[in-house]
Amino acid sequence: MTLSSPQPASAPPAQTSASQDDLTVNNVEVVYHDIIQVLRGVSLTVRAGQVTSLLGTNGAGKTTTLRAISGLLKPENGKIREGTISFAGRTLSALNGTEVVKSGVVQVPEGRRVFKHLSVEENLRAGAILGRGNWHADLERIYTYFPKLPALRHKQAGYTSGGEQQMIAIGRALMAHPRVLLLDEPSLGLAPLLVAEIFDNVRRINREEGLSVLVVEQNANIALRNSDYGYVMENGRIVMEGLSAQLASNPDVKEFYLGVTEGGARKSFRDVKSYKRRKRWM
Amino acid sequence: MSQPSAPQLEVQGVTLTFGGLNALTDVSLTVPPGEIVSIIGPNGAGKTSLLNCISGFYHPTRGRITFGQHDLSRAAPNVVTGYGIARAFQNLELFRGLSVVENLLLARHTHLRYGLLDSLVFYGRASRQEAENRAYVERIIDFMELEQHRSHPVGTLAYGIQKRVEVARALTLSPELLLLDEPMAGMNVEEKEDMVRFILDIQREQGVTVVLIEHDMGVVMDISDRVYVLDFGQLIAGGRPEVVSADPRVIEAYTGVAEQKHAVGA
Amino acid sequence: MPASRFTQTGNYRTKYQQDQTIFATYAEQLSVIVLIGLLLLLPLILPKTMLRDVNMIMIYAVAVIGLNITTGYTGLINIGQAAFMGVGAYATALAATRLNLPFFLAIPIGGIAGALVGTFVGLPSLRLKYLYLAVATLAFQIIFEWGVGHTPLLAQGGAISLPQVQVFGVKATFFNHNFVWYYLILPVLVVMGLLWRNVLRTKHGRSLIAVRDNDRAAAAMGINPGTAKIMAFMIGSFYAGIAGGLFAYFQKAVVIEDYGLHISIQLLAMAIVGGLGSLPGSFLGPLFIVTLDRLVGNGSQWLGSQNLFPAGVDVATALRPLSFGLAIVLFLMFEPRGLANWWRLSRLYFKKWPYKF
Amino acid sequence: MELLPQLLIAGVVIGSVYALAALGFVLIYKSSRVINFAHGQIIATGAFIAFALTQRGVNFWLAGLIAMLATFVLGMLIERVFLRRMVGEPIIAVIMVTIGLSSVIDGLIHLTPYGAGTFSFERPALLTGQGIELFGLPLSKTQIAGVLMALGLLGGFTYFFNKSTLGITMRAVADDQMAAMSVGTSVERVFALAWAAAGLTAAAAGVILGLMSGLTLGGLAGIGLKVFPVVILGGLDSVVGAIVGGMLIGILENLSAGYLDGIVPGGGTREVFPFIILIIVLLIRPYGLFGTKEIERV
Amino acid sequence: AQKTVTLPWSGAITGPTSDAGASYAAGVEDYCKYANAQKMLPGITLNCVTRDDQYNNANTQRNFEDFVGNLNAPVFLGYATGGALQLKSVIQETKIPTLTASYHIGIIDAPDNTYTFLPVSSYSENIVALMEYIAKKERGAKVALVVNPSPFGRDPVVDARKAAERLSLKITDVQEVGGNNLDNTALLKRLESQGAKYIINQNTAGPVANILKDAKRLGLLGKMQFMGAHYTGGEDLTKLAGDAAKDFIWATSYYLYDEGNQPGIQLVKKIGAQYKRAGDTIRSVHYTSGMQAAAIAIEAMKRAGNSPDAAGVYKGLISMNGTRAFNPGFAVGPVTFSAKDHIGAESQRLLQADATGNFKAITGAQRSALFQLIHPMK
Ligand SMILES: Nc1ncnc2c1ncn2[C@@H]1O[C@H](COP(=O)(O)OP(=O)(O)OP(=O)(O)O)[C@@H](O)[C@H]1O
Ligand SMILES: Nc1ncnc2c1ncn2[C@@H]1O[C@H](COP(=O)(O)OP(=O)(O)OP(=O)(O)O)[C@@H](O)[C@H]1O
Ligand SMILES: CC(C)C[C@H](N)C(=O)O
Ligand SMILES: [Mg+2]
Ligand SMILES: [Mg+2]
Repeated sequence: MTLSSPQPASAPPAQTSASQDDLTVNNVEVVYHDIIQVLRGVSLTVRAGQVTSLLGTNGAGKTTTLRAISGLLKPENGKIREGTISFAGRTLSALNGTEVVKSGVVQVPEGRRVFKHLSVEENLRAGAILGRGNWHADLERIYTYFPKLPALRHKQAGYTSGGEQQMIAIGRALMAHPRVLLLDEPSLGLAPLLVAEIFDNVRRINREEGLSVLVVEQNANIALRNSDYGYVMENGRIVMEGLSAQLASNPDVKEFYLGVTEGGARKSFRDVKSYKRRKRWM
Repeated sequence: MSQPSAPQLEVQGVTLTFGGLNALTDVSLTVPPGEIVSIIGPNGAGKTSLLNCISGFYHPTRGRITFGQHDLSRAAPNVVTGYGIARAFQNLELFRGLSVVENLLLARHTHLRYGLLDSLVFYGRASRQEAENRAYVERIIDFMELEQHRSHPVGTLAYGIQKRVEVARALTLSPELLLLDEPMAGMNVEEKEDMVRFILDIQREQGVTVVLIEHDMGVVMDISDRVYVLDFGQLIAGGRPEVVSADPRVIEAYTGVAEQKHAVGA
Repeated sequence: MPASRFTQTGNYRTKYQQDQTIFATYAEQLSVIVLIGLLLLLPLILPKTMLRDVNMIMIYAVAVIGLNITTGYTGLINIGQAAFMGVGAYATALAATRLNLPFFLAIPIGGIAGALVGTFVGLPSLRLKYLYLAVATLAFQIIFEWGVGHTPLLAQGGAISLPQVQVFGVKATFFNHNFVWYYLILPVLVVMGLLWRNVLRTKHGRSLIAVRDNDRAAAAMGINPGTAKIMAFMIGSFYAGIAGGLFAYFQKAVVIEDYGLHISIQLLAMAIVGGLGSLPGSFLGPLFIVTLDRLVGNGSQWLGSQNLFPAGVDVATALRPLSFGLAIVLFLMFEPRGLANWWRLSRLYFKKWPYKF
Repeated sequence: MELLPQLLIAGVVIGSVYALAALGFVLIYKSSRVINFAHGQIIATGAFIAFALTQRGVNFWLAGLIAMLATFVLGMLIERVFLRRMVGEPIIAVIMVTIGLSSVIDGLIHLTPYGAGTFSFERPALLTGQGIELFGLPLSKTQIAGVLMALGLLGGFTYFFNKSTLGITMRAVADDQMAAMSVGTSVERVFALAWAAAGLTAAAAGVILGLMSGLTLGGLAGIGLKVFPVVILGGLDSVVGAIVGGMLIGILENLSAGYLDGIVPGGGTREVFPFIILIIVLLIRPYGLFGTKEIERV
Repeated sequence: AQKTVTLPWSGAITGPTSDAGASYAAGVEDYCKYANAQKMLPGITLNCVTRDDQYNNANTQRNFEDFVGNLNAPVFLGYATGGALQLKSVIQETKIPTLTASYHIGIIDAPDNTYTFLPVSSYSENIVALMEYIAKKERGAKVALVVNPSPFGRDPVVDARKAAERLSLKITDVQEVGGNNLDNTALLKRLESQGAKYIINQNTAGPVANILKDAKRLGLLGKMQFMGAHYTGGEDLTKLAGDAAKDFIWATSYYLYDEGNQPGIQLVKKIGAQYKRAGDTIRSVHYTSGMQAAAIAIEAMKRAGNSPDAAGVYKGLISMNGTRAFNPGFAVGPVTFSAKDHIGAESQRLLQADATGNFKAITGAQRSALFQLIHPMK
């Protein structure tokens, strides 16, 4: 049966116990084109079996962090100058993209990037290039997570809607049997209902397959609600971290990421002031 | 028909078909001059397609779109722009290799009125007009707070800044109607606030009509004068924001909750 | 006037109009005058066969500016520029031999003919992009060659001889031919270069670049991408036509082989080696390619006499395409912005001189 | 009158050679969106390698096989050394690299005794003797072999691209390299493979062409140009398109030679007719009969 | 003191038609060196320059300017039809006597024809001779012309039409076929359907060989007689077409390699061996024709005595007639030139290929009387 997950998931209790299967990013610095420094010593941990979120302003370096982990910096002319990234006893920072995927870490790129000219099913099959397991069975597994997809299997992915494309992109990544899934802004440009649906699905996969997830989000609200632990990044540095619930109640996070006043009421966009309070960590 | 100061945008029974698939079905709506009108709806509902129809990138299979006395239904994009309608794209469509200034100068194309021969000799008319329009561009740069990026190639700018350049460029066209397709996608609350401030200023200070596509219900509810909701290519609701957000069909199709509660935690 | 206009290191301009100038500092203006002076004296110091190469370089430069207009600035890949040259050459030849027009009228007629045909051939660009357009221009090149071969009026590709010209009482003969034509080609090249430089700083020039970078966004700016593309083809093939007219006179006769596919490719190579979308590159590219060819040709005469190669191998024939191809490939791999970039860097260097950067 | 069917058959025969030549083109375009202007030169290289081997007493079939292996490696090398650095560069740059390469290979062939002159294969026993006759049109065994070879290779590749995971991945890479990398595809390997496979088919095409009409550098390399109408008609990224396009162009060429040449003074219309068709196809259906339409949304 | 005089040649050592050009260049070069070795020109050392122009006229022009402008060559040995036509006015102006490898009659037609000479009979004359042969065999026969798509190929068509009229032959078709033609089924089927029995080719050997091979496959060799002008035949053809070349009839002025009893051929073999040329090169008729051109030029210089300048060479050339005709032995007749006569060895033979691929003469050396009627000189 396809639904059986390899490892019955009971969420790990706390942040304390370090596990072999944690993904750790240790003091990483990244430069593009040898001169543009984007990450200035980033450290974070994705605990095994948990959902970890990474928040931050535009251009903070979130995508860059994911690229550093998944070995996709090189095509962008970027490289890790300092620090290490390790997972399951391997040093990911020394590997290329293919090897990282082999070691069980797969990224769903920002903006979805489905293969536009391939059918939905071919998109998923393209995810099975490393030939783990039986792709027929895997397809069925993905279809149970995303019941909308089977009906579209022969449709060209370029003509599916944004939400469907996000599902295809996640499904495609799952075909490679990852142990850690990196999601880059899955909610980008999606309608609220779809955002909720995507996150529900991610949560479910996380639970059923014991898959660790690192999700980069602008929608802090939904990300914090659906993760166990969170990091906030600005200007290439981690400026804050904590259990998601703790983060959500931090006044700065509230003000700058959740858009609620200290009182707890939602600010109106109509009343934005030109004068802005300075962030405390700056 | 009376002639208001700024013309009104009128979409009448527009249907758009892509090989059997109806991206839009019989959509009719009105955008009165000076208002901020938002269009919301699930992904693939046809919002961008509607904007494409207005701005001339697609032509409706059936129906009519007018802007004042201009019929937009069959007009090419550059013609629509000439009527005073500007657009910022959902997926950045900037001239990536050019600097911010050059991007904005391009938006002055229709305001520069000299011929190829003037260009060849570049004396008098061409030279003078170039300088005048350059000054105009600098004012927009000031307004949109893009000074420090002025001469950088836009391709190297951060995503959020590029979005702002996109809006600035549309504004440089001196439009009467501004079409904004998800100008705040991928921004955090703080950055959204900045963008909202620009949009409000554009509307208030320059009297520009704005059509806005946005998924952030907070923004939509706060700043729109009027909201239309699309679902599967059909218009399912339209009216004042608070009325629309309470509409059960909208809740079912789109928002999922009666009012966007920004409460934290599960 | 501030002395800084001599060695301006920063931007001290106070008017937008000053941003428009081509040669900003006195140093630059001076260097241009010196350059033109040197160019005027060049034939007096150059050996005769080299003068012929210089003339070829200048004619090709006119065609390469045109190619840059379509391909470099507007992004419409054109593998048929030699055919446009051919159109100009044949028009010029007909004007000179059938209508007995003098050269200063016959050559512009070549340009106009080029522009007309170019406009027509450019029409597919309204629908076609990138590679597809490239293939369409390639098809035009082949159809052109075939068409000439089947047109008795054009001697079916055989030679149509052109009359020798007489300027200011000087008659061009076999022995002063290159000399006379040098002084005819040089001004044409300078004027053609200046005209294009002017267009570049105006809305017309910008609109071409806009269409290249993103034609949908260009349309949203009120630019009609179709008009812009057609205009690019029109101007680009006008330049080609002028070059063709010059070439017709310069070669003393028009034959189809001078306007074949390999010439189109050579022009593209010149544009690329010079730097796509760059005016200085349009001069440097032809200079480099022709010089390389001559050097390799001479070098291989020596190499060939060393008996290093098996019988039946002509070293020059092997090394010339080899070096030509390698030049293209290496430039694209290691200096995709072409010689124009070296030019730019060296100018920057002198601007900041004596300060190193 | 039996002229028409005969022209059609002759068209199919020559068309299958075009198809074979076009196949290598399509393979490269399909995975990397590169148009290879040096394909004709690779075809020539394959043919001359085979020829040089037979000259040295190697059995014809073995020579053909070695030539295919050699161009397989050559394709891979070209990708590795030249094209890999060009990933992400503008289209025109990549096109020009292949144009440059065509000159380089031309030059290299000129360094061998095969650059100038015309040569012909010693026909192997299997291909000599009477062929078959269709509608009164005698076909040589070489021609039949050419058709079979073309159909076999083309069928195989069609199946490969549509059904095998590697085939799908190659298409995926063409679509979005970054996304393909994100699921663990080695884009480099895919490109190298595509070029290698193209090289292999090029040698096959070259040998068949050499058998049919002798070996000259110009003639063999020139086939690289003839292939354009074929792939534009069939669709740049379609293997099926290469077959159909090849056959159609072959047939149309023959029809024009059969019927138009009588009308046009001087004839020789087959040289230009395919290119006129090419322009028409481009205007009506730029992505060809079977090619993928670019998805463009704003 | 020894004077140095340049004997220059520019032609296609590579590129289109290089199969002919490479051997031709070797012939020119070797004969020139041989002349130096033999001290044929007292007090003069020849500077033997052969330059590849890749069949590209711009290169030809450049070479010409270099030869004449810098090296002061008193004579020019050219190659292709296109290049020769383009240079006509320049040659007229510079008065440099010129001999080309192209035997295109237009080169010596007016205007601007004072200084251009053909070493042997023209393509047109070749073809008229072939037509005379046909007319003798079969009255009112149907003939088709297959020509190269270039001035080189098209040139003889006019004269062929005139000849057909006089000989009451019927020209059913004129078709252009170039080097890229891979399949001639349609062509041959059409010619067959028109009932053409004699197919006259004006081309290089490559395209002709392809046509012959296809004709063999289609079983047409028995029904059609293929024939051709100078550049269609010889070793090249039999090498390419194999047994399909059997019975091909070829018109040329040259002696062939296997006519070892001819003094000219003996010289060819001797020089070829001396300069270590490959067997294929020596066997090629183009090697012989290269020597013919060089020999004529050198003889003209010799006749110019101690003033081997352009005028002297011209005088030397036009002195070759009557008792002063020049016979180097490469072609079947003596080379005769005069102010009016610009064709060297006018005589030619028709030869036919046998089963082993050797061409055997089927006529004696003769001039075509008819040709002089339809294409009178001057
Ligand atoms: N390929 C690249 N070359 C040069 N600079 C780059 C490149 N990619 C990203 N950058 C720069 O690195 C910085 C961080 O970019 P990154 O994409 O990681 O940010 P982000 O946090 O993901 O932002 P967003 O929320 O907008 O996606 C930005 O300033 C960006 O301009
Ligand atoms: N050029 C096109 N060809 C075919 N179908 C198209 C095209 N453009 C849009 N569509 C289809 O029309 C429908 C509406 O798309 P549209 O982009 O307008 O949605 P949207 O509401 O803007 O969605 P989102 O919020 O994701 O931007 C989708 O099903 C889409 O696949
Ligand atoms: C010299 C020759 C080989 C003939 C050549 N084809 C020409 O152009 O005339
Ligand atoms: Mg990002
Ligand atoms: Mg949209």
